[in-house]
Amino acid sequence: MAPAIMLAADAPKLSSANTGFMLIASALVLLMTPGLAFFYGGMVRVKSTLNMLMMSFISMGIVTILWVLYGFSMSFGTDHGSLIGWTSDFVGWTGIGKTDLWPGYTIPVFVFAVFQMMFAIITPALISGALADRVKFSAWTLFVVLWVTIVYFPVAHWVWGTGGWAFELGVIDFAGGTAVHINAGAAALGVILVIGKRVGFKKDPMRPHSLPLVMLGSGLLWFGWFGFNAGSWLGNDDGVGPLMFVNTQIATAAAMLAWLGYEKIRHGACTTLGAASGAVAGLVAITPSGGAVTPLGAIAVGAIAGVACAAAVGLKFRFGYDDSLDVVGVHMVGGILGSLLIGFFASGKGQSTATGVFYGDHSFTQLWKQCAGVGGVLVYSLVVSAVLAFLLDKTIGMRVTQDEEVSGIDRAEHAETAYDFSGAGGGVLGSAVSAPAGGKQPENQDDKKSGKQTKKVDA
Amino acid sequence: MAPAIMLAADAPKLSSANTGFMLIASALVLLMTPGLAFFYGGMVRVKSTLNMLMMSFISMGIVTILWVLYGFSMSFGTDHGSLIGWTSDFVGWTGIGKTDLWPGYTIPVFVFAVFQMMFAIITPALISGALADRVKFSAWTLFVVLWVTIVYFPVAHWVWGTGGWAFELGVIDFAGGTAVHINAGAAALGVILVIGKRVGFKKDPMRPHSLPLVMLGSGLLWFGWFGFNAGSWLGNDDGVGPLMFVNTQIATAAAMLAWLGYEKIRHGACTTLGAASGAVAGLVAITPSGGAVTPLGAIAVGAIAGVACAAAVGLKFRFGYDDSLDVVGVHMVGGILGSLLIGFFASGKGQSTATGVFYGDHSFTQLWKQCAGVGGVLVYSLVVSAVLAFLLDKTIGMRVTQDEEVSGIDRAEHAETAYDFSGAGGGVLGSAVSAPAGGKQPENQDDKKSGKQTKKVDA
Amino acid sequence: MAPAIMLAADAPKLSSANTGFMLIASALVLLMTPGLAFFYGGMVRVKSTLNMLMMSFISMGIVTILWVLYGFSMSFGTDHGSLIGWTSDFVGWTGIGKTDLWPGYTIPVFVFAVFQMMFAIITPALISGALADRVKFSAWTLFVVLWVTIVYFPVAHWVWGTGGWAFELGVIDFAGGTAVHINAGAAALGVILVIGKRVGFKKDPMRPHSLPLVMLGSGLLWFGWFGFNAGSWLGNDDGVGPLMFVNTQIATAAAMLAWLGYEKIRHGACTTLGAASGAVAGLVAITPSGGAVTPLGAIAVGAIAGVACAAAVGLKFRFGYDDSLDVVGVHMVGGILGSLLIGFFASGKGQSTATGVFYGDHSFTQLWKQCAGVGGVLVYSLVVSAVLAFLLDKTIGMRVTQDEEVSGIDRAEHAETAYDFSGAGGGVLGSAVSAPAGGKQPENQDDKKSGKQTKKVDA
Amino acid sequence: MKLITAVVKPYRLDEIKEALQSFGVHGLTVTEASGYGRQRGHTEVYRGAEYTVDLVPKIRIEVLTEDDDAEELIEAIVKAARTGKIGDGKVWSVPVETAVRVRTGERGPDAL
Amino acid sequence: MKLITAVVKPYRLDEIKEALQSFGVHGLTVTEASGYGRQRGHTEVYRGAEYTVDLVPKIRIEVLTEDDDAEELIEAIVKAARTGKIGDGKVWSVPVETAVRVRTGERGPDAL
Amino acid sequence: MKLITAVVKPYRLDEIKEALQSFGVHGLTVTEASGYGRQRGHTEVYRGAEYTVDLVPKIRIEVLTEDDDAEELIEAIVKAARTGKIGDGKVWSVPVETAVRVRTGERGPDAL
Ligand SMILES: Nc1ncnc2c1ncn2[C@@H]1O[C@H](COP(=O)(O)OP(=O)(O)O)[C@@H](O)[C@H]1O
Ligand SMILES: Nc1ncnc2c1ncn2[C@@H]1O[C@H](COP(=O)(O)OP(=O)(O)O)[C@@H](O)[C@H]1O
Ligand SMILES: Nc1ncnc2c1ncn2[C@@H]1O[C@H](COP(=O)(O)OP(=O)(O)O)[C@@H](O)[C@H]1O
Repeated sequence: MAPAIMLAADAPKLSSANTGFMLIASALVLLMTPGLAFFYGGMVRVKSTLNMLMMSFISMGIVTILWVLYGFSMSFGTDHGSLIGWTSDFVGWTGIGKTDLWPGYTIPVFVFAVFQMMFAIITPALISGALADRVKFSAWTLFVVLWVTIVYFPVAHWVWGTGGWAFELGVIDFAGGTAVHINAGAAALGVILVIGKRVGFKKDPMRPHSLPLVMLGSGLLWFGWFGFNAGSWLGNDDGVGPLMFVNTQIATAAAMLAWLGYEKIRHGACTTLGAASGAVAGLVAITPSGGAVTPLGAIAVGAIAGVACAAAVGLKFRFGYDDSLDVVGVHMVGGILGSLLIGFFASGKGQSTATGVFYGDHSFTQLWKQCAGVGGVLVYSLVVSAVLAFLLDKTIGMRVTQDEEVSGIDRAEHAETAYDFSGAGGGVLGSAVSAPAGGKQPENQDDKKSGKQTKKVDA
Repeated sequence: MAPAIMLAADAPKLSSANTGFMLIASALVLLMTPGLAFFYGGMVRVKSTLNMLMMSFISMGIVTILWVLYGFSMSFGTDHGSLIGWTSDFVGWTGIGKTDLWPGYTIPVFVFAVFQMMFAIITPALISGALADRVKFSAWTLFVVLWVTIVYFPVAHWVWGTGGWAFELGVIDFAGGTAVHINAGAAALGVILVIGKRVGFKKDPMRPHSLPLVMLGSGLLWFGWFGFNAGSWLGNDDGVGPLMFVNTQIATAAAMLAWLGYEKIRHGACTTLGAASGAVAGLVAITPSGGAVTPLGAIAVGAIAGVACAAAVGLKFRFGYDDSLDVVGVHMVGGILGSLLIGFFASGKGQSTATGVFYGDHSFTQLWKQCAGVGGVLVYSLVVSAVLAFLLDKTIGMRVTQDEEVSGIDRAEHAETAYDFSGAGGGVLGSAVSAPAGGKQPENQDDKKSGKQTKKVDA
Repeated sequence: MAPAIMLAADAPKLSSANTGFMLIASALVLLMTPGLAFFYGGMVRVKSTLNMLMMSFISMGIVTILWVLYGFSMSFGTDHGSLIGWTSDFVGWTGIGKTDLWPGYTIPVFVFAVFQMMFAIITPALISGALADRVKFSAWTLFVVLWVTIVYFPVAHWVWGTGGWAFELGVIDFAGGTAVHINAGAAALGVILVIGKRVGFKKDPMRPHSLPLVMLGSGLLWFGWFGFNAGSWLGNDDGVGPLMFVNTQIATAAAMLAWLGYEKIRHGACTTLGAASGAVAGLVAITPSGGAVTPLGAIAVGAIAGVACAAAVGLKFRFGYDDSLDVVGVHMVGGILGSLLIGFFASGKGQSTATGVFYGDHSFTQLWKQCAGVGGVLVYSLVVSAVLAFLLDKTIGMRVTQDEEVSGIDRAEHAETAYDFSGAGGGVLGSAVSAPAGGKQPENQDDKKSGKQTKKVDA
Repeated sequence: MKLITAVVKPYRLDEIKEALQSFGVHGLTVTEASGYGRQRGHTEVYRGAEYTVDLVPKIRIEVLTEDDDAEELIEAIVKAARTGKIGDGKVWSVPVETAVRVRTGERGPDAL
Repeated sequence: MKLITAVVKPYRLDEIKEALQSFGVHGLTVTEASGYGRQRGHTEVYRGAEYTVDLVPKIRIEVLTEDDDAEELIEAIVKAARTGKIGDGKVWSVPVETAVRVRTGERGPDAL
Repeated sequence: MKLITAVVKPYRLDEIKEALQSFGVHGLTVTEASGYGRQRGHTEVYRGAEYTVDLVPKIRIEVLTEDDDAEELIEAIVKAARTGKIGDGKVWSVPVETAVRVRTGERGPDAL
């Protein structure tokens, strides 16, 4: 997102180069949500893998439709009071022609709208990592509907929409440090403070059930993030997108190394989960800042984020909030860092001439702007998300029963289990033993409304 | 594919923008075949995972070579009798220069040829889902060779080749609803009517052995499908490709939600397999229609396809044909729906001015054209594929022995098993127990010609 | 890489089309390293999966940073003595402006530098396949630092840097047959001759623990390789990139079929591992040659590479070097073949007018040049890598203890295990049995310095 | 000595471990298993088809114990494993002739 | 009471279940296992190398039964498991001292 | 006849197989298991949190044997399994009443 600096041309023409690039970038960002699903899905215990996947995939369904219906209008329609947008042509996308260009840019409105759609999809999906193992799928679905409507669409308008307060203030958020990562991280914190901990939190190790799946997720995230970051400049006419691309790679590498180094010193081993988390921490931190810093600055941003997030994920045990897969520790902390570090490392030679404390006239101006952006989004998202979760919990209930949680949410909510390897070692054991793997735990049947499909039960 | 409307320029020049975009789009479509392999591979029981993967991968080998040798010539060479193409310069691609442009377009012939190659690869791979667990790999290989030659190459010519009967009639098939999905679905139906059911069909649950693998497949399919669909316009000069891209996303989301809703109401739970299948159903249905409908139309197409396919996959149990992984229920039904719905929802504001029943002068003209296209491809593919399968079955035999099927086709046909987790929990058990996992079942040895590598056997 | 032939324009302008394409190509090449990690990770036994993944991922961290600090300068800075480059502006990328173009091309220096960075990342990662199960992670980390500095950066300069000896000699290496594949394969051979075999080599079957993971890896490699190969022309203005793309697809298909055919005849079954390996062999062989040969030539290159590499992977058992995952057999042999076959099949109609023995005036000129390039890189890399490994082994030690190797390097070096499926079949067994899966083998504790985190131990 | 084997619901493992521990038992061995009992079979619908499912996941716990402790131990396990619903499982004991601690070669009760 | 253990080929499970059912047996417990028997080992080639493979996948079935039924049950299992080829497996029985149904605490034959 | 059961460290399987083989034993059955013994539990840190881990992976080996061979066999297994460190495991034997070779129906010692 680069609304602050528009391309010079008075009446830009459709550029097939930028349009093609942005379509691919949009596809890359779309891929991040499955990537996130695998990243999270691999990290939970085997019994809640599918629920984790589904929390991300359902966001691809819900948010797409809402974005078409009214989300795009709320985020990028004409500003009302610096708080929200609305343009009736954007409702249902009925008034958008296939060759209408996004004002000031060389790409069709449809391309801008679909690129931004992918951001709206992944943001609620990010939250789900904190809610592992314990949230009813129906409650999650409803939460996503409400949350994007009340939180994401307005916040995206604040940060990226012409007229939005943070945008007009000059807060820099290249690709979503505040609107996406702080927003999701703060929301996650708000929700988990309301819904509470998993059974066994702090007592059971709850280790990742499949680290290759985690690595697949982080690989796809890293890959897709290039679209997320470099695509946010909406075109490649002036070298800013490439700078962002370069910095994305550099900060991610630096953060991965920093996290592994921290782990090695503190716990004696470089873990795979550490590598994956470190990379994501770097990606998060460079997201707001990558257009503003130099490559060496990107090393600094990445390294700081890597160490800080590695330290931050331990806090949940100290303070006792069950941020299950470290959404707060990585996305909120990483997003805050990335946003604030702009105030220090902005070189004035990237997306704009604004400079941070270490450059230019060493002023704190940009830093205060960044603080305002960070603070505004963080507080709004945390409070509203907590209230939302509270209301949902009091009405339809947010959590599955303890029995369901302990036996595995996959069976309870999705009537499936992630894997069925029985018979892997031989013959048709599969067909016989596989069944129960997917079966309803008979012992839960009593206290379950979805017991419909179990006609006659035994053990 | 957008042959109906060509770009205005009399002598288009090579566009580096469109060429670059189409190369990436081709890579995306190539990735769909591994994606499909994982989608299918995760859905079968663990004992036939590899065979499922290999049926897709071998298509990447065989069809690539045949396409270079004569396929491209048959599909996109000069028309003969509205039925088939042939251009000797296209044989072995010997007469194609590296800067020759595809007539009427801004991209090299090589780019068009390789983009279309990817479509030819995935179409037979789609069929394989119906044949899970039971088809000899050698028979499958031969089937692919014959099927693309006798069915796919001609049908692609009919639908997309200048002079092909459906093309000249004005049947709309943006990216392959008829040529790819109905074609593959009908072929699958033809083959399974000949070769019969799996052992245990209707009796064993035969649940997916790895839903994360299924989700990986559907994620990659979704991602790659953007290349498949948006790429089919062969360039981004006029906003049609972006419209297709947008509609692809929207219809897929709508179909996923619709399938999950259907499931929730009918069976009480939103399954992961339902989400994956719903997304694919939406992708299939929007493939022919996405250039013709509006975003709201795409919601309608997706939602209809989602519900209809969810209902259709149950039919195999009622009628007793073993469409193992729902190729007929999703690709044939989804393809038919997508093609016919153009006749209702074509808005006249997308790829062409043709309108459906709900738009313009509310005429049924386009609908009849669509029916003709659907009917012609469906009948031809079903009949010829069934005959092909029959002939192969009578000569080299299509199915593995029942013993091999029950013990697992992976061992019998590929001398491997998909996983070997022994020792996952500790130490070197792996090296000891792993072996048999990959070993030939000794009890099958008698009735097996590939027993060559088993020198001395026991249990 | 196409430095031999530059685009005609005296002062090329920034092309948004080529810039966008190259950014996506860079992302594709980045994705190859996770792809490689899965390809290798699936091939090892379950107990060393994570170590295999981490050896690739750490390269994404280390090499990125070194490339920014001094690698790009050493490889693509001003030539010194035909052996090495250096440009102080390239150190830390401090002197590169965001709109500075790479001389003679239409893309920013940053884009060229980041594209080349991805090549530098994957090359050491390729080596790791030969070192499966047995190398200390700290030693590997240090090895990567030293190896890219002493081997990769100079060799890249020789082959692709203006002034490099091989470049000036006219050795053709379109995308890295010598600089990447022979280089990595020869290094792998050098290292394993020093560090020796795995415990159980030749005795235990050591089959792949997850062939779906292998196939995922090869699918991502295939996909990403299009960026690697077609991107190496740095733009799409003249049809050479598309030719490379087309040939990449064709040779890969041919090699996969050839490998499977070889296996079927020799051992009686087409294995999944064979399909994956065959595809990679084809990709390797076409990497240097794909810009020079025709599509039919690509079939020949692929088929020859497929058969030759299939035969070559058996050599390790004959000669007793433990090239664990066939880095020598596939990358070194495939790279040599691809490079030398240019001397036969170069048609003069692709990237340059140079012709091979079978074309033009049937001269051996190009063949000798190719031999020089191959020989120079092979010998240098093999010798220097062996010396490096020897020095590291004598100082910090290259191998884990035998106990750690037998019990699994994942636990010993990363304090994790790849999977934890306990409880997959039911209830909360997960939380109870999962723990030890990730635990330190108590019996190894005595002889281990990283035992720090195990406070009190028992069994 | 006796070998007590218990086939119980997986999620009772923690309770059983605690019960044994407070009883002073020094060791146990666990295996994943599946089984069915009296009212075998329940029906389940997946993707439009209905199936009978009989085998249900269980864990199988083995504890070696001295003759005198066996009865009490069985009681303790049964109590910890009980949920009162079908599928709670079985506990049985068989006589053991000899037992050895591998590390030391000790025999009989000392080996436990 | 007796505990009958059968180590048999995995794909005979269905037949054995049916045989037991028609015999009126109320429950069983299954575990995945592997093993080798008399003519141990066969050779196999993979990726150009030859290996000896000995452990072959089996399933291990346990059935608690009353003393009087044991003989007949063993016969029934053996018959259902038999394919006549090597690797068909073993069936054995050991004496059980006591058995408890966890849900109710019933003992002895009533617990089965 | 006797049934010897050994719960040992996974990576001793090869040694045990060799020991049994040189002893002339014709078959065995292996299952994956986990367990804990005397000094149960060790602590481990992962991602900033500390946990007690008790169950450790083991393998469970069963060998049917004639009465006379049992003692020697136990000794052989114990010797092959021993590393001298904690967690080496247990070996025990129970009396077997009858054993059948499924393929042939042979009984008793002939069935082994
Ligand atoms: N006769 C038997 N032999 C061996 N295992 C049995 C037997 N009967 C039951 N089991 C095991 O006990 C578990 C629970 O048995 P079940 O009879 O359903 O419990 P309940 O006693 O509550 O009816 C079964 O899943 C099975 O594993
Ligand atoms: N002495 C034994 N102790 C324990 N299990 C055995 C023994 N002998 C054989 N088995 C089990 O029985 C299975 C089949 O044994 P095998 O002797 O090959 O069959 P057959 O009786 O047809 O020769 C083996 O895989 C193993 O699991
Ligand atoms: N009382 C027991 N009953 C059943 N299995 C036991 C018992 N005690 C120990 N085991 C098994 O033996 C393994 C090793 O026991 P442990 O007592 O730690 O060895 P050591 O004899 O060296 O102290 C355990 O992991 C467990 O599987």
